[in-house]
Amino acid sequence: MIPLGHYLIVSAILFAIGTAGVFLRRNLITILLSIEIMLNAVNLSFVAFGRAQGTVDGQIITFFVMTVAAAEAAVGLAIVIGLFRHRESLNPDAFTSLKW
Amino acid sequence: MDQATLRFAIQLAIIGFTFFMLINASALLVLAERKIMGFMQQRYGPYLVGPHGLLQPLADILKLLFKEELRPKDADRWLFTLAPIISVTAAFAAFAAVPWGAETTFFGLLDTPVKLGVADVNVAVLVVFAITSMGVYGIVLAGWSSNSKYSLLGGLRSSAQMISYELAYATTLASVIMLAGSLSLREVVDAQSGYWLGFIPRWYLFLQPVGFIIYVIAGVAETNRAPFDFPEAEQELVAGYNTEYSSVRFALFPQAEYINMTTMSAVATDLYLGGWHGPLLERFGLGWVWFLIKVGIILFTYIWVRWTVPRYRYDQLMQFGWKWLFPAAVINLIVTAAFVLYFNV
Amino acid sequence: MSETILFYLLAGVAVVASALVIGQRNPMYSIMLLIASFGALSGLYIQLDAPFVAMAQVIVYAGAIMVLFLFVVMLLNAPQEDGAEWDRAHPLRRPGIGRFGALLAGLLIVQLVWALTRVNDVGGAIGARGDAAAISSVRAVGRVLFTDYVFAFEATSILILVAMVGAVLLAAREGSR
Amino acid sequence: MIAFIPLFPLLGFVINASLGRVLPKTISGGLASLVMLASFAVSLAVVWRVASLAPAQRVVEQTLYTWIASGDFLLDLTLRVDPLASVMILVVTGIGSLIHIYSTAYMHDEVDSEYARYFSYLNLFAAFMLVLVLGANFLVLFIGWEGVGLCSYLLIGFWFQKTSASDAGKKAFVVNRIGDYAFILGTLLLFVRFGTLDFQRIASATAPLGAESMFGTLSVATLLLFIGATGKSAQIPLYVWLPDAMEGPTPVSALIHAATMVTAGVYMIGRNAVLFSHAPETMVVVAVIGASTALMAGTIGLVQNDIKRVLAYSTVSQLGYMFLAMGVGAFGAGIFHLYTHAFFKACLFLGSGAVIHALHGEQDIRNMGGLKAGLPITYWTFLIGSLAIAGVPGLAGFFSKDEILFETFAHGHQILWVMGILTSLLTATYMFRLVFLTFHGQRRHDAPAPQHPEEEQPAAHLSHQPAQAGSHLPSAGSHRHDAGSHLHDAPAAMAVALVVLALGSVLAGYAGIPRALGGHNALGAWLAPSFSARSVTTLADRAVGEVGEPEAGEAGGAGVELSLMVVSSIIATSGIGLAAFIWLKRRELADKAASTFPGVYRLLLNKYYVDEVYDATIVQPIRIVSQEGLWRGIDVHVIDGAVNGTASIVEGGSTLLRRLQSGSVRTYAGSLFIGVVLILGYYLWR
Repeated sequence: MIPLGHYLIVSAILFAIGTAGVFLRRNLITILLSIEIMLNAVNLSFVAFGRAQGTVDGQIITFFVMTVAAAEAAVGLAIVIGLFRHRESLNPDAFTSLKW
Repeated sequence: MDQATLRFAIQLAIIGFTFFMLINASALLVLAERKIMGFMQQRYGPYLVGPHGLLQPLADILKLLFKEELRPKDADRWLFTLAPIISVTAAFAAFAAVPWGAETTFFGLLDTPVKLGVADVNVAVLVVFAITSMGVYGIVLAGWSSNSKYSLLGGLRSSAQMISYELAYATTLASVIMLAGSLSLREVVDAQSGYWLGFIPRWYLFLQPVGFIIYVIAGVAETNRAPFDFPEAEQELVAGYNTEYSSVRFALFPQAEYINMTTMSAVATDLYLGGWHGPLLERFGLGWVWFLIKVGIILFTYIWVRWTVPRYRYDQLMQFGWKWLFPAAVINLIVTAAFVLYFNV
Repeated sequence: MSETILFYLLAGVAVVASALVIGQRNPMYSIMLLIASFGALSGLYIQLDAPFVAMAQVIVYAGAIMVLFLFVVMLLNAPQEDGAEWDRAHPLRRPGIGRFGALLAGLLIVQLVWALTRVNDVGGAIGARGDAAAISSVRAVGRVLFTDYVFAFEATSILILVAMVGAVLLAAREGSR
Repeated sequence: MIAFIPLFPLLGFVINASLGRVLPKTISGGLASLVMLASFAVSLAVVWRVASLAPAQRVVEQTLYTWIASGDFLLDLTLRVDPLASVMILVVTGIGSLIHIYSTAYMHDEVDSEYARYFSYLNLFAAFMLVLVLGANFLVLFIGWEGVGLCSYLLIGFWFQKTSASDAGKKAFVVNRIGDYAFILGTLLLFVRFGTLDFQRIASATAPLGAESMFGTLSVATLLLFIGATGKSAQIPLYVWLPDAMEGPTPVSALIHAATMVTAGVYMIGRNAVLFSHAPETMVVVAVIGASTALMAGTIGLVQNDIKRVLAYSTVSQLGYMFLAMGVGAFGAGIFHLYTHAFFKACLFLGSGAVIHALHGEQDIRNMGGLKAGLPITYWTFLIGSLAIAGVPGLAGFFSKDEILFETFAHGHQILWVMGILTSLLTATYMFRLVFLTFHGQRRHDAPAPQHPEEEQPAAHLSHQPAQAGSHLPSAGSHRHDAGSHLHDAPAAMAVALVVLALGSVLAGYAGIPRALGGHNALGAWLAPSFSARSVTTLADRAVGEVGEPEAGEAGGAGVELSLMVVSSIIATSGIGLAAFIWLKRRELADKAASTFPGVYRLLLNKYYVDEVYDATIVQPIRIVSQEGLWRGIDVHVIDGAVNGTASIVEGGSTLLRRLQSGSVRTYAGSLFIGVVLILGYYLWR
């Protein structure tokens, strides 16, 4: 059997990949994708913990995370479309006018 | 041969048989479509190749194989190739979770019975649904990677249409699952064995007539068939998402479509028509023949509808899906839930 | 044994695909790779006796959310990451800052693994506790979801509704409101 | 039930204030009078109910709701009627009603909206005054206390187009604020000491205590309260606003600045009689201030030429009497005088109002004379009022004033008694100077041109209102020649009020005929429970017993009282005689006296230069300190400097920090992420 730690390490790596993606990419859509990676990393650790504890709670939290992810993707992409209409760009650095 | 090896061999044989049947199904369906079309239009249809044109599909395949493979200059090389593969893979894979026959020992050949079907999954309904929903990527990617506006529009239409009708589709599935109390297709089928009053088969068709109709309509839309064939509406989009395809790559799309039709029909049979349960033949371990017959009837209906009903307008399609089909499915689900709760089925 | 191999295979696919997701300039490829990653994760869920989550992962993430992304990419038709120099004068917006972020991400992995080494319980094989059948059945999941978590479930439904309205409103063209 | 007493006038206020612009005079004035009469009727019913109880239990109260509930501090909005309050509400609603009726005629020359504004103020005043006297604790009393101050301000400055009127209003308000500040301090001190603000609770908490020998909490608190009272009741040193308040319409002077509001301080001391009697030092201060004020105001009244100002100083003087009574512990006598004074002073003011009305705004008595024939009703009622205030036996003022003087004497304050007697003489003299100069002799137009504009302004206010009053009331300059030709006596509404008040001036005293004259001092007995902490012992007994002064024996006291009465009657009549001698027979004597002692005359005419002294010692220093020290020094440099300095620091810091706000989402996410890594690292290192 696979130790719990293995799943958690996979989860950690995926999470770090997601965060790195947020910093490295200059495309709003890819950044959103990176956020999805992070969410999935968390999901994995939830399910793994749930399995280790022998309860279904981990799975249920995962459902909620998925729902939130769906909502986030819908709204986030709607915003991306709106932004793109204004600047013809998806680079987050193009939208820096909201400051001081 | 010892039992384990024999068993392995038989499993492999079942998988092979399923695969073979699916390939043949697509070929046969092409022919059937053209023949039935001809029949309905009071003409012969293909009749030159082989007796009554029976070998026409073979000729078609040969023709397609020898055609030149074309790729538009600005097309995305990888995704252009990947798209038909995804389509056809998803189509084949979806059928893997569909059982098509009862447990059998092959006339005493095996000690313990083997299940007829590629894989027995306890969440088969979800698996079929999940893999079917992957099929949309093939079409969307094809549309996008071709770098052609007809293809792109076809791909967009396809994805929008499939997402819309998936809702109604999944909701009707939920009704049946509630009745059967299981996500396993095999258990759903077994729940339909026997008769009411001695002669009416206990098919969910009779408990879920509305659900069945919704399922078939949604299935037609899911497989992009007429009257919902907007992704490839030739009058508007030349040929939709596969405009730029040729040769084998092109052949894979219709093949995927026909396999999807078959899968849809098979699942409909399992869910509503009692699967392999039927009189007489079941007793000889030949229930799967009933299965084939039922699937054939549904497939015939598909073709029949295609050549009878004209194509809708695109907005009518979306309106129909969201404003009529989906609410109907939800109401059906609620009524079913109330029914299950009240009669404690 | 085969289970271990499968685990490493799936985990490897998930990690490599994810890494490639953020390595692509073309969001279309990113999306396809992410779907692959999700597929691998779905396999891991099956290994964790959570088939329902696995299927939901495919249906919801791969089948719906990713289609949405795909749709947007197709709609905007601006696939390539644009290399335009936006306001690079600001010291905090230099490209190097991204590399710094990646460095931090690496640091995070080290930290998390380090944290894991300091916890005793994670070494044990998974599945030692609890009955696999009890937690893998959809029935069990549904029962808990609609009893203990029913409030969260209902709240989620409202969240979805709000998100739907918000998305429609945001994406609607100015004139068509 | 009790709540309706203040609610009726409040209703009148609301209606007149909101709809007054569109209501005709008949309705707005009628409504205002009607709500007062309704309030009076309710008051009568309530008092009847109180009277029907046993003397010790004569308390009716109504708690409207809990106003403040903060921790263990609970304050209800409670209205309470006890004997003292019942006297007050009858005075306020009764005399208030008469003055409202009087005003309907007096103010008839105003335009509709102004007329309604006047009556809305008047009704509001009545409502607040009733809250003041009905309040069962200091805070409710304070609502009324401040409210009547506000209404006083509004009504003094009613003709706000005139600078002197609005200045007088402001002066009244500011001076009152000084007193109010002390009042609040006193209230808070009492709260700290007793943990409650309810009068009854404070009284019963005080009753068992001994009298404070040296200045203690009670003394300080009562002194502070007394300072509040001096502000409201125009005593030294805060009396200066009352003479100026005569800028307001005359009925207002009658109601607010003679009969009711200015007595609030007296009432407040009476309400806290138990408290005050435990602070003998305060009592001495009160008595001395009262006597000094009485005497001083009397001397000033002797030389004033404005009919209303004479009455104003007379009011100050009489209020001094009341405080004298309070100070010597004769609370019943003080309230008795308050009650009789309300009648005759209102009568006098309204009479003067009738004169002014008849003369189209003339207020200088040097321009009057010989009005007896033209204004018979006014003359006779004014005469009765003057006799009453002078203390002629048989009239209201006689009984009440005599009781005060007797109590003063009986409590061993001979010096104060002498001051009181002197004041009595002065009162008789200046009142009859007023009567004779106004109504007797020949019609004169010999007033010199005013020397100080602020000081002598005969009828100026009317000439400043050309739009409203100009047509009907000719300006001061023009009327001097034709005014005598058509004198008209008070119209019906005014006459009714005058006659009723004159009757009251005669009869009110019979409510409290002293025992020495074979009466029962009914009012004193009626009021007694209010001055004790729920006990029936008469106040005189308690106060004397507690303060430790020799008690005036019942039998011996009667003899002393009788002889004192004879003395004061002789004084009063001799004062009248003196006035008659000087201003009827030998008028030049007064001028001769003035020219013989020009210093004294000028001193008195200029009111001891108190206003000037205040201006020099208080107002100017404050102004200089405010302007040079607080404004140019502290405000500009310290406060503005601190504010600007803070702003500069923030601005400088922000200039640095805003570099962090790049506007780039990724930068923000990065800073967030740095935090995550750092926190996680911290916990791992630990």
